[in-house]
Amino acid sequence: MAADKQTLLDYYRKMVLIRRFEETMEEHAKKGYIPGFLHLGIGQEAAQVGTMATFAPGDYVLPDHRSHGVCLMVGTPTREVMAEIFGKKTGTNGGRGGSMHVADFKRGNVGNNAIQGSTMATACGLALAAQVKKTKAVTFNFIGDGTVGRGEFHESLNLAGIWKLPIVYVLVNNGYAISTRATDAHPLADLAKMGCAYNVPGITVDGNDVEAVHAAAKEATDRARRGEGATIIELKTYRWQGHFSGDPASYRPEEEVKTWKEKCPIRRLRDTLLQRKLADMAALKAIENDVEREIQDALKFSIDSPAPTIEDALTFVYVGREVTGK
Amino acid sequence: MAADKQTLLDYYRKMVLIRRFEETMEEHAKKGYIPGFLHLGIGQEAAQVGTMATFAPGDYVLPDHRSHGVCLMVGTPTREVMAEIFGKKTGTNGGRGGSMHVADFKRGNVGNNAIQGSTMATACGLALAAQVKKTKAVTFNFIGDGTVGRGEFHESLNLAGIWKLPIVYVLVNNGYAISTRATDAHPLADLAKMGCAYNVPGITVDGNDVEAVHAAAKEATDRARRGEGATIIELKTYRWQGHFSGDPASYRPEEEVKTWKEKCPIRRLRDTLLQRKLADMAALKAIENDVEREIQDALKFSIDSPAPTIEDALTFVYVGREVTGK
Amino acid sequence: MRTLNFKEALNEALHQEMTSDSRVIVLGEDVARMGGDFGVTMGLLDKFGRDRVRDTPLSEAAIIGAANGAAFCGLRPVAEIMFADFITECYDQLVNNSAKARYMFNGQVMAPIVVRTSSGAGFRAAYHHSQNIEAWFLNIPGLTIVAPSTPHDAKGLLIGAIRDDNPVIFLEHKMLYGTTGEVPEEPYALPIGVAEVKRPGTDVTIVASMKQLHYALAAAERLASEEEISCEVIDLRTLKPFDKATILSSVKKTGRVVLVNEAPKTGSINAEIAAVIMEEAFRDLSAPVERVNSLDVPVGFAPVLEDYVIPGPADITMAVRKVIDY
Amino acid sequence: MRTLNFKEALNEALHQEMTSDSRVIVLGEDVARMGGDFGVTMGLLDKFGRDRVRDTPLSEAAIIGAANGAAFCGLRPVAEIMFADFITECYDQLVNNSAKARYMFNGQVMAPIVVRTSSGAGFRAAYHHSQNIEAWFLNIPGLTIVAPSTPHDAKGLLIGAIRDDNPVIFLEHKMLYGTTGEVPEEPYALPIGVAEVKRPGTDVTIVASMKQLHYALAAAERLASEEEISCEVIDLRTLKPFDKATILSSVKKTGRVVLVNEAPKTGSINAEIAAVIMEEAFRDLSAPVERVNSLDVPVGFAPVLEDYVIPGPADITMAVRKVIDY
Ligand SMILES: Cc1ncc(C[n+]2csc(CCOP(=O)(O)OP(=O)(O)O)c2C)c(N)n1
Ligand SMILES: Cc1ncc(C[n+]2csc(CCOP(=O)(O)OP(=O)(O)O)c2C)c(N)n1
Ligand SMILES: [Mg+2]
Ligand SMILES: [Mg+2]
Repeated sequence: MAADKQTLLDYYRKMVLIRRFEETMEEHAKKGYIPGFLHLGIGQEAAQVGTMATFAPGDYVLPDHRSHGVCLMVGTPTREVMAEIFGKKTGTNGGRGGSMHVADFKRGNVGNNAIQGSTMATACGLALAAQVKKTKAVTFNFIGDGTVGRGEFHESLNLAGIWKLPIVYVLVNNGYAISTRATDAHPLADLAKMGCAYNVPGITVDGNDVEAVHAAAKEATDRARRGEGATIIELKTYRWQGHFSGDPASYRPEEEVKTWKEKCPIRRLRDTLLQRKLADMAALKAIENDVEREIQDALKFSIDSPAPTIEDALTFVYVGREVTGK
Repeated sequence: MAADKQTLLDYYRKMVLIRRFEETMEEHAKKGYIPGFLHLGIGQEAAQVGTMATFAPGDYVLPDHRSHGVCLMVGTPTREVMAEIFGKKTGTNGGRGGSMHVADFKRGNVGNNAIQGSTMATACGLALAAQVKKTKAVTFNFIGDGTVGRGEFHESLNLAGIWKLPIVYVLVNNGYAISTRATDAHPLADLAKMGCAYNVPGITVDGNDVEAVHAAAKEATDRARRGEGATIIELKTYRWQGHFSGDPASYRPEEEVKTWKEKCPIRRLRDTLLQRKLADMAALKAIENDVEREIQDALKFSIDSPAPTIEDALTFVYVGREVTGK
Repeated sequence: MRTLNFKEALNEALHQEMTSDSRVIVLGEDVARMGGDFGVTMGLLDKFGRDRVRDTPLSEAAIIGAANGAAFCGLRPVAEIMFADFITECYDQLVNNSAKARYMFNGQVMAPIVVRTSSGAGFRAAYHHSQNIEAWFLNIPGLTIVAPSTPHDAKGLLIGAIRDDNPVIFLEHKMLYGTTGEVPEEPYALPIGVAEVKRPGTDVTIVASMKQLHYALAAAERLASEEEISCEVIDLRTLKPFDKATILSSVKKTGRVVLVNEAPKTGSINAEIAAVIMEEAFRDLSAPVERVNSLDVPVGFAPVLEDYVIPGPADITMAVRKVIDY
Repeated sequence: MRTLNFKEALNEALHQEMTSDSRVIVLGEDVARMGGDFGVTMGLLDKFGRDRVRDTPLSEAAIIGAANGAAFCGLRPVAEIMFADFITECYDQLVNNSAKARYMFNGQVMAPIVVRTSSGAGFRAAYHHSQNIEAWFLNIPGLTIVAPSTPHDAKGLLIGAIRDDNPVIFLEHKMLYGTTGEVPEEPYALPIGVAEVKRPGTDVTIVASMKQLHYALAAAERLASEEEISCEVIDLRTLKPFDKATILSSVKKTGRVVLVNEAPKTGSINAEIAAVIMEEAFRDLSAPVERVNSLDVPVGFAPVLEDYVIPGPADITMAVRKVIDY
C-alpha cells in the first residue's frame, strides 16, 4: 500500500530537515563552533525517517551515534537538539552530552551511549518495564552494522527472544564500521538473518526507500505492540561523509561513494512525489524554504545560547549527595 | 561406519574411568577431603570421550567447569588431575587451581576459566595462533547450554565465522544451567542451530551415544583441520548429580532424572559391546578392575601428597617481578 | 528480639520491599525458580509472580542493562550477579551507563538499581569466586557501594539501598550468609554513607567492613583483655562514599589508625582512606596509618594459600601493635 | 637527533619489533586497512600482511581473548582498544584471564600481551571518550600499566612492553599524539617499573605522568622563576607497579609531595602513592601529601565543564604552595 500524499510530504520535510541539519552541523564543525566528534547521517535520512514514522507517544528510542535525525524525530525542538550539539546550556542535556548523548526522556528519547552496543542491554530494560507496567510501549534500538559484533547484540537478542520483548532493532547497515567493511566483520551479507539464532524475525530492506523502510518498521512495530516480540529490520544504506566530520574516509573507493550518492534517498522521494504527481517543484521548494527557516532559527539560537557554567559540572552526579568543586 | 572393537573398548575404559573418577571425587568431597566447588560430569561421559577421541597431539582444549573427564582425555595422568582437585602440590597446577582450573599446557589442556564464556574468547586466540604459525592445530572449546547466553559466545562465533578459525565448539546441552532450563534461556531447542547467524555449521546429536558423538566430532575436527573453519557440535545429555556436589537439585523433576539415568551412556555402550559380541562380561569386568586400580592409585597419591606451602602463594604473579609476603 | 541469619535478613528485606513498593523487581540468574544460588531470593517468585521476579539467561551485561533500562522507566530493579567476580562481565554497564546516566543526561533520569552480589574469600573457590571488588569501582563517580557486616545491617542497608535513588552495588560477603543476629521484624532503612562505631576505644582506630569487621572486633577484644590496648572499631557499612566524619573524629581521639580490607593491598579502598586521613588529620597522627589487606596476589585454591593470603585477626593485632609501638 | 611525534614514535616501535620478532602480531578495530583510529598502526598491514595484522569486528572481549590465547601459544600480540573507555567491554578478559593466567596455571604459561589504548581527557568527546582508566586495574595483581609522556619514552616503553613477559596495559594519552621530541632511530627498550626524574629540585616532589607531566613541568618552571620554589618532577612512566624507590628518595630530600593524576580524586593511583609515602616516609614528611586530580565527576561535553573538571598547571601550582605553606 503506497503512502498517501500527506505522509510522503511529511517524510520529505523530515528528510530535508535532517539533511540540512547535518550539513549545517558539518559546516559549523569545520568553522570551529562544535567541539568533539560529529558523526553525520547524511545519506541515511530515509532509514531514520521511515522507521521513526511508526514511533508513537509513550514509546522509547535509543538512538545511535549517527542519529541526530532520530533525535529530531521524537518531537524535540530542532533548536534544542542543535544547541546540545553546540554544547550549550539550552540544549536537551544542558550542553553536557553533545552529539553522542542527546536525550529527551519526556519524549521517549532515552539517549545514546557512546559505547557501541551498550544500548542493546538498556533496550531490554525499557521493554521489560513495558511488560511489567503493562503498557504498549515499543522500544526502538538503533544500531549499526559494526555494532553487531558486540556481545550485547547477542545477550539482548537472546533475552528478547525468550521474553518476547517489544523491541524493534533498527540495524542501519551502511556497509562500514569506520574503515571495516560489514562483509569483513560478519559472515552473513544480510545481517537481519542473524535473528535466526534467536527466533527473532529479520527483514532486510532498501534503506534509501523511505516507503519500504516504513513498511518494514510498521510490521515490526505492530508485532511488538501486539506482544509478539522483537524484530530486526535491516536498512541497507550508506553514509556519504567519513565516519566523523573530518575523516577523509580514504578506506573506501570513490566510485562506491558516487554510486550511493546517485541513490540519494531524498532525490528518490522527490522523484516519487513528482512522478506520482503528489507535489510540484514549487510545493517542494516551499517545504525546503520552511525547513531552512527552522534550521536558521535553530542555528541562531544555538550560537546565541550561553554555555553551561562551572557550577553545572557539580550537579547530578548523585541524587541527594553533594560533590565538592575546587 | 561403526567403530571397531578396539576403539569401542577404549571408549568403554575411558567412560568408566571418568565415571569412577567422578564418583570417587564426590565421595571424598562429602568426606571433607576436597575443598570448594565440585561440578560432576556423571552422565556426560560419552560426550566427553566421544569428542576427545578426535583430539590429536598439538591440538588445544578448553575444558569447562564440568570437565574433569576432558582433562583426563588429553593424557594427563589421572593422579595429577585428582591431586589438583584435592589441592595438592603434585597436581597439574600445584594445587593452586583446583577442580575448576585443571590445566596441562604441554598436553594441550589450556585450562578452564571459571567465568562462563570466557574461554570462548581465548579459543579465538589459540585458533588464530594456529593460523599465524601455520600448524594444523584444532581448538576444542567445551561450553554448556547455559554459557550460550554470554556475549562471548557471539563474539567468538562471529570471529570464527569470518576468519574461518579451526575451532570445534563442543556444546554440552544437559538441559540446565544450574536451575535454569535451556528452553527457558534460549529461544531455539537445538542450540547448534545458532551457528546459522555466523555461517558456522551446527550438528546436534544424542550426547549419550558415544559413536554418534565421535562421528560428529570427527566431522567437525576434520573440517577445522582442512582449514574450513569452525563447527558447533551440540551433545544432548544430562548431568545426574546437582549442579555441584551437594546441590539437592530440587528444581528438576525426579521422573526426569530417572528417565535420563535409564539412558546411561556407559550402560548403552556396554549393551552395544555385548550385542555386537565385541566383548563379554568378563572382558568388561577386567577393564573395570583395571580402571579401579588406576583410581585407587590416584586416590592414594592424592591423599598422601603434600599441600602447597605458603611460599607457593608468592610465585608466578609476575614474570620477573617479585611479590612480597607477610 | 528475634534472631535471623544474614541470608534470611536479606530475604526478608526483599519480601518487605516488594510488598510495599510495586516498582521493585528482581532479576538475575537462578533467582526465581531456585531462589538464588545462596537462597537470598527464596519465595519471591511464588509471592510476586513471573513478571516481577525473573530468571535470566547467563547474560550479566543484559541483566544490568535491563536493570538500568527498567530503572529509567521508574522501576526499582534489584539485580543479582551471582558472584562478584562475574561483575567484570557487566563492568561497562555499571561504569559507563548506570554511574553516568544521571549526569550525562543532565538530571533527566535516575538509575536507582541495586546490584546484589556475593563477594569475598574463604569459600575455597579460587580465582573467580573469591574476589573483593569494591576497589574496581572506587574511581567511578556516580556509584555507591554498600557492604553490611551483620544480619541487622544487611536488612536495613538493603532496604536503604533499594530506596536510594542512585545505582548501588551491594556486597554480601559469602562467608557471612550463615552468621546470625537480632533483626527487627518491621521494615527499616539504614542510611547510606554512615559508618557505625561498633566498639568505642581510645588508643587505636580500626576501620573495617564485612567479614574483616568481625576479625577486627575479635582482635580488639583480645588486645583489650591481654594487652590493655583500647581499640575503637568502626564498621564502614558504606564503602563509597565512605563516612569521613566518623573516621576523622575517631582519629582525632586516637591518633593511630589501622585500616582493614580483604582485597589485595595495592589500590584497595584502604589507600583512599589512608590518603584522606593524611590530608585531613595529619597533625593528629602519632603514627603512619597501617593497612591490613590481602597480599598482592590472586586467591589460590589450596586452603593453605588462601589462608596465608587473606588477612586474619592476627594480622590486625600485629598492625595495632605496630602503630602503638611506632 | 631526529624529531618524531608521539604517534610516529609508537608506529616506529611497532614496525621495528614486528620486523625483528616474528611472534609479534597486531589486532584490533581498524588497525589494518586504516592503520588505526589515531594512525599508530599505519603501514603494518602492507609490510607484515594479513596474518599478522588483523582488523577485527567491533568485539573488544574477543580482541583481548584472542590476544590471550595467541600469547598462550607463544605469540606476542599487541591489541588495540580504540579508546580506553571501551576497556570496560573486555574488563573480564584482562582481570580474570590475562592477569591471573600465569598464577592460576602455576607458571605453565605466560600472557605477554600489550593492550594499547588511547586514554585521557581534553578531546571534547565527553563521557565515553575521555576517561583515565588506570585506577580500574590498580587492585588487580598480575597486571602492569605503562604510560609514557614523551615520544622518546613512547617508543622505548612500547618496545619494553612488547618484550616484557607480562600482560601490559599501555596508555597513550590522546592529547599527546601530536607532541614532538627527539627519538633515536634504532630500537631501544626502556625498563618497565622505572620512573624518571625529569627535573631535579629540592623543595617539593611532584609526581606525575602522561599529559599531566607536562603541566607539572610547566608549573615547576613557573614556580622556580617566579617564586623561587624548587620542584623535583618525577615522571612515573610505569603506573603499576610504580617505582617506589625513586619517589621515596626524592621525598626524603624534599619532605613535601604533590601527586598529579588526571583521573577523579577518589580512588585514583594518587591514593595508593600517598598511602605508600605515608607508610614508608612518615617521618620525612613536613606536610601531608597533596593530591591533584580531576573532580569526582564524569567528564562532560561542553568545554567549560571539561576544563573545570580536569586539573591544569594552576592546580598544581596551588598544591605546591599549599605544601610549602603548611
Ligand atoms: C565498544 C566500542 N568499541 C568501539 C567504538 C568506536 N567506534 C565508534 S563508532 C564505530 C563504528 C560503528 O560502526 P557501525 O555500528 O556500523 O555504525 P556507523 O558508524 O556505520 O553508523 C566504532 C568502532 C565504540 N564507540 N564503542
Ligand atoms: C559469567 C558467569 N556467570 C555465572 C556463573 C555461575 N555459573 C557457574 S556454572 C553456571 C551454569 C552453567 O550452565 P551450563 O553452561 O549449561 O553448564 P553446566 O553446568 O550445565 O554443565 C553458572 C550460572 C559463572 N561461573 N560465570
Ligand atoms: Mg556502519
Ligand atoms: Mg547445562
